[in-house]
Amino acid sequence: MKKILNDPEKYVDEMLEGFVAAHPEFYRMHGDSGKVVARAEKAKAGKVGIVTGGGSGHLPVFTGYVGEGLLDACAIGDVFASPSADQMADAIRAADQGAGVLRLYGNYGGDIMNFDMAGELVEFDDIECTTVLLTDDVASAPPEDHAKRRGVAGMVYAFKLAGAAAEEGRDLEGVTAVAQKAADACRSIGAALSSCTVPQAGKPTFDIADDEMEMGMGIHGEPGVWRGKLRTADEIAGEMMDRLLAETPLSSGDRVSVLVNSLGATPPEELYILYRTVKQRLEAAGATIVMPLVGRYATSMEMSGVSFTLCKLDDELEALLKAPCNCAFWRVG
Amino acid sequence: MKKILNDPEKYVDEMLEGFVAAHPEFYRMHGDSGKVVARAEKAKAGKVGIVTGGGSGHLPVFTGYVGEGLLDACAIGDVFASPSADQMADAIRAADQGAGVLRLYGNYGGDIMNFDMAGELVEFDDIECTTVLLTDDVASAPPEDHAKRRGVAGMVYAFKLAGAAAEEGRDLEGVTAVAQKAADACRSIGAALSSCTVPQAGKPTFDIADDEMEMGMGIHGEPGVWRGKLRTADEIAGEMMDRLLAETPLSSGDRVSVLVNSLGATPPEELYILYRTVKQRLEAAGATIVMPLVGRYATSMEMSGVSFTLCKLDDELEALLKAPCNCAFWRVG
Amino acid sequence: MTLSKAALVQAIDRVTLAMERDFDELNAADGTLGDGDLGVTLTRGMRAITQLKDDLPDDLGMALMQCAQAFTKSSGSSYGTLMATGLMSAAKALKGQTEFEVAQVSDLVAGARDKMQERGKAEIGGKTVLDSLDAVARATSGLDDKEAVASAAADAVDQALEEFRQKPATIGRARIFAEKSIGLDDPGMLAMQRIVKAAAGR
Amino acid sequence: MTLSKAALVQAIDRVTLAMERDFDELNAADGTLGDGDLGVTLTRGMRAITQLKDDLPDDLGMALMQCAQAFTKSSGSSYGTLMATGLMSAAKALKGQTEFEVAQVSDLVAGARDKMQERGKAEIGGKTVLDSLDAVARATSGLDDKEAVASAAADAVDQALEEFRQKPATIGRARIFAEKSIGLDDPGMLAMQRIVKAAAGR
Ligand SMILES: Nc1ncnc2c1ncn2[C@@H]1O[C@H](COP(=O)(O)OP(=O)(O)O)[C@@H](O)[C@H]1O
Ligand SMILES: Nc1ncnc2c1ncn2[C@@H]1O[C@H](COP(=O)(O)OP(=O)(O)O)[C@@H](O)[C@H]1O
Ligand SMILES: [Mg+2]
Ligand SMILES: [Mg+2]
Ligand SMILES: [Mg+2]
Ligand SMILES: [Mg+2]
Repeated sequence: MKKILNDPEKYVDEMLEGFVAAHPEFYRMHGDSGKVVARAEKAKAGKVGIVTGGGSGHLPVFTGYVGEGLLDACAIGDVFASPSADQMADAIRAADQGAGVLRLYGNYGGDIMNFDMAGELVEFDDIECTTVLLTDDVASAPPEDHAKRRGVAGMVYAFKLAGAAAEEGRDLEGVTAVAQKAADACRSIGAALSSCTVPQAGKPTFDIADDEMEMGMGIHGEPGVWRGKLRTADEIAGEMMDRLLAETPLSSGDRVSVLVNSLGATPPEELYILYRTVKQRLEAAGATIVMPLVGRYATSMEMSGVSFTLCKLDDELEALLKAPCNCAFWRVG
Repeated sequence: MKKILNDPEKYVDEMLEGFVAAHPEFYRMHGDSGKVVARAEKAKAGKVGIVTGGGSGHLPVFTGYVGEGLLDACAIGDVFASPSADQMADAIRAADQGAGVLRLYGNYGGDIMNFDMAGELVEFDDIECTTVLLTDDVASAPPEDHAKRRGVAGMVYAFKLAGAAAEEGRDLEGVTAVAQKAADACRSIGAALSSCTVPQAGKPTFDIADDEMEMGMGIHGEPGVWRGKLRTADEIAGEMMDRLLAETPLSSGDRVSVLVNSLGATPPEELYILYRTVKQRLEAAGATIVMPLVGRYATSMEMSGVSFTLCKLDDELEALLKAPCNCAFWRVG
Repeated sequence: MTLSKAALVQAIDRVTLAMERDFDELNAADGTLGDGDLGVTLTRGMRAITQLKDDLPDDLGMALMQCAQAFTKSSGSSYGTLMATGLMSAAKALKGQTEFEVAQVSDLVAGARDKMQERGKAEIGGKTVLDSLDAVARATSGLDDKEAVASAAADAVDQALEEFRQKPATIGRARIFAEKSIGLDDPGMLAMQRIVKAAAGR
Repeated sequence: MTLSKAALVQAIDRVTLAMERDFDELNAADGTLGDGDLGVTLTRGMRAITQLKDDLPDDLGMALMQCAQAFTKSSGSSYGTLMATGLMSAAKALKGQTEFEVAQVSDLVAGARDKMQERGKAEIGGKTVLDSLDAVARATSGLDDKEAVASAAADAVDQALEEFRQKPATIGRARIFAEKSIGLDDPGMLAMQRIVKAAAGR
């Protein structure tokens, strides 16, 4: 196992300890579960709160995106495991400024059950909650079943856009509507070249030969749509763009942002090689690229591979995308 | 080879094409060699220029750090190979604002020979040049031979500190003195768990067993001081801190910045686990940690491993460290 | 025929051992179409319960409630949450009792199945842990003898696996690979087979 | 005895082939204590020269200068830069000539060695490519016959490798591992052995 750690059982606790120690200007632990991260400085009273939650092992997702113009708090579980309902309830309480809280997270069974339970718990605190689920992974179900799809890197856009709407002072209904609009605007697809290892499992989640790749793989190593010989960067980017553009038809004058994301080990050098094709395909469709993001935004620890996310913009979303935000991993404005 | 690319011969050209396309607000290609990156907007006239150069495969080093409060231009070679003297001369010309140019780079034979030749070439353009070499890797020669040491992640601090001094309007002599002071203030050590692959070589530079690590390894896979079984995070961080503190004795009241850097594949989760020990050791020595940096600042593509850099600060360096800077990978202020 | 806390503690020990033994197998089964953490979930959960077991109250309801909370705290995966939900349902049914009738087993399992269905919003027949519990509830209905209940439950989880193997997954991560899941055991059903058999001493 | 551009072009072909053949070996030799790119440097450099070879001018000085520039453009590694420096030195010496005397070989090699020493600031005797060139310059001194020069040069690079193998590296990346480098061939000397022998048709 090519990992630097102490006790696999303490992986997440020690990670979070270092995380808040390294960035005290951005993050603090909330409550005593040790699994809830909140903004170092509470947002202004009356702002709608936004929480997310999910398993560890995806940095900067989830905890990294707690910050101004983004999230208010986050409950974080073990690697690839949902936090508990109690922890999620704590995160909701940390995020609440009296104007209600949006739960914004990926479509995973454990997270849904626990966030639902958490919602029942905070009903006693009179905190009004809404929910928006990310279902952006086009490889995980056909378009007619899009509600079954997994949530992947599209949540980066959802956090940003809903976060900006909340920071602007919109009410819970308004922020929830923006989050849903953002979730609807995003489509993603991933391709993996190697597995990551869940510390407690101690061995790679899946085996894949040295000259193989898998198209459509999920962010936890869930299988994709095909496995085969490793193709060239242009071929990989071409197929990924084909699959995305099939669901997000673009025409002249459309505006779109795109996230070319490393799943972890894949270096930025390779992302830039891929970005050439992404840009060429979007421009060939007549679209204007707004604020392209190239880097590591949503990862699976040391997995090698990439994902692309298209986020189609209108005036409202474009303005929200360009609005200021600030956390240890991303700053705009 | 777990890499996403097209033709290995075109790796760097395609990478740079995507790089400037993704970040046009920060970077532009200068001249026609296709290997010189300069700031999108020239710095103000009369500012001392700072150039660097070296092999590709270390993003954000080198090209990534071209930007306000950092570098003016950079000549970039093939993976792990120096750019040519002509390209370096071009970078020097791009950086020149009439106040002279500092060449600030790592202590590697190819880079030295070529930057020396480049200096001879730009003498014809009446550009005054100075040189500061980074020699921060403590594992690469004993202290008495420190001039023989390799330059590694310490250059991130040198770019930042010299860049801030230049932006402030200091003259060539002053900027060069700051760069030298920064270089003298930095000590680094790395540890690798796996090799990277130079695209044109097509196979890993070195073999290392799945349960092994190498302490003191260089940023191109040059051997280190020992190879043995993979240790725990606390043990690894402890030994790395021992080696750095042996050369940078700290006492109560000292201020120090520290960079906990991934060599590429190692995820931030593991860096945070390591940072706990780093912080504890520095605080135990009585030092105050200023602006710790945890992330991927100087890499070897998909190598897994980490490096630590200590940069001891005085008032001048602390102020320069905190001064604003802005590029696609790092923003302060 | 009645059982008390001692029987619960013994069952905890047997299930804990079984989960340690099946750690890799359950991770692998979950890894085929999911995220490979089912063994992790179950060993963590059972270890957390084991830590409590010497201090469990005699009130079986309160004892099971503590077990449920241990599961919740130790893991937030789907299975961990469902297990906690099922344990909590049994806990409510047994609140205030220090003994329970073997004849209650069928109702307790059926109650757990229903609460878990409410929580996870899956259908019976969808090839999930619910189907294993449903089979156990039906097979043990009307039985009052400890050994008879144990045998019926053990057979039921085996048969449920057989019966559903050729069906497609409809829920959880594997739903996305409905085609590929045909011929594969549902990892949650596999885990429930091991749990029930260990609890039944089979 | 004189040689002209045709001989140069033939030598280019032979060296290019040898570098393709030794690609992995030179990368591996450099990878032991360095960054593993020496094979890459040399195949790239020779491929760049090969692309020019049909259009090289008859003026041997100008032809070698174009070869030097091709090397510079194709690679900035230490070895590439030193090769370019050495070729440039020979180019200057032969400027304006379309033929050259075999008897000049020793001086041309010695001239290259000196310019490369100036550029790289290494000492003769430091276990680098300079020592291979030094051995060739000395061994070919006073010889006027093509075959005699070729044999003497080929023997000299072999002997230089033998002579320096047990010495420690003093320069380049390997200097840091002076101890470990004892018993290993310097990759640059190994490369020069292959280059000289290929050029000499050995
Ligand atoms: N909504 C649900 N309702 C019933 N059973 C479920 C549900 N979701 C998952 N399961 C069961 O849990 C098993 C997977 O558990 P687990 O590995 O913990 O899921 P995950 O890692 O995706 O959170 C499945 O095999 C299935 O039996
Ligand atoms: N300063 C120097 N002077 C003479 N020879 C040198 C010098 N530096 C390196 N060499 C030679 O070059 C070889 C290494 O070349 P190369 O792999 O291109 O270096 P790098 O990759 O470190 O730039 C060494 O084996 C040595 O023979
Ligand atoms: Mg899970
Ligand atoms: Mg090199
Ligand atoms: Mg699972
Ligand atoms: Mg080399």
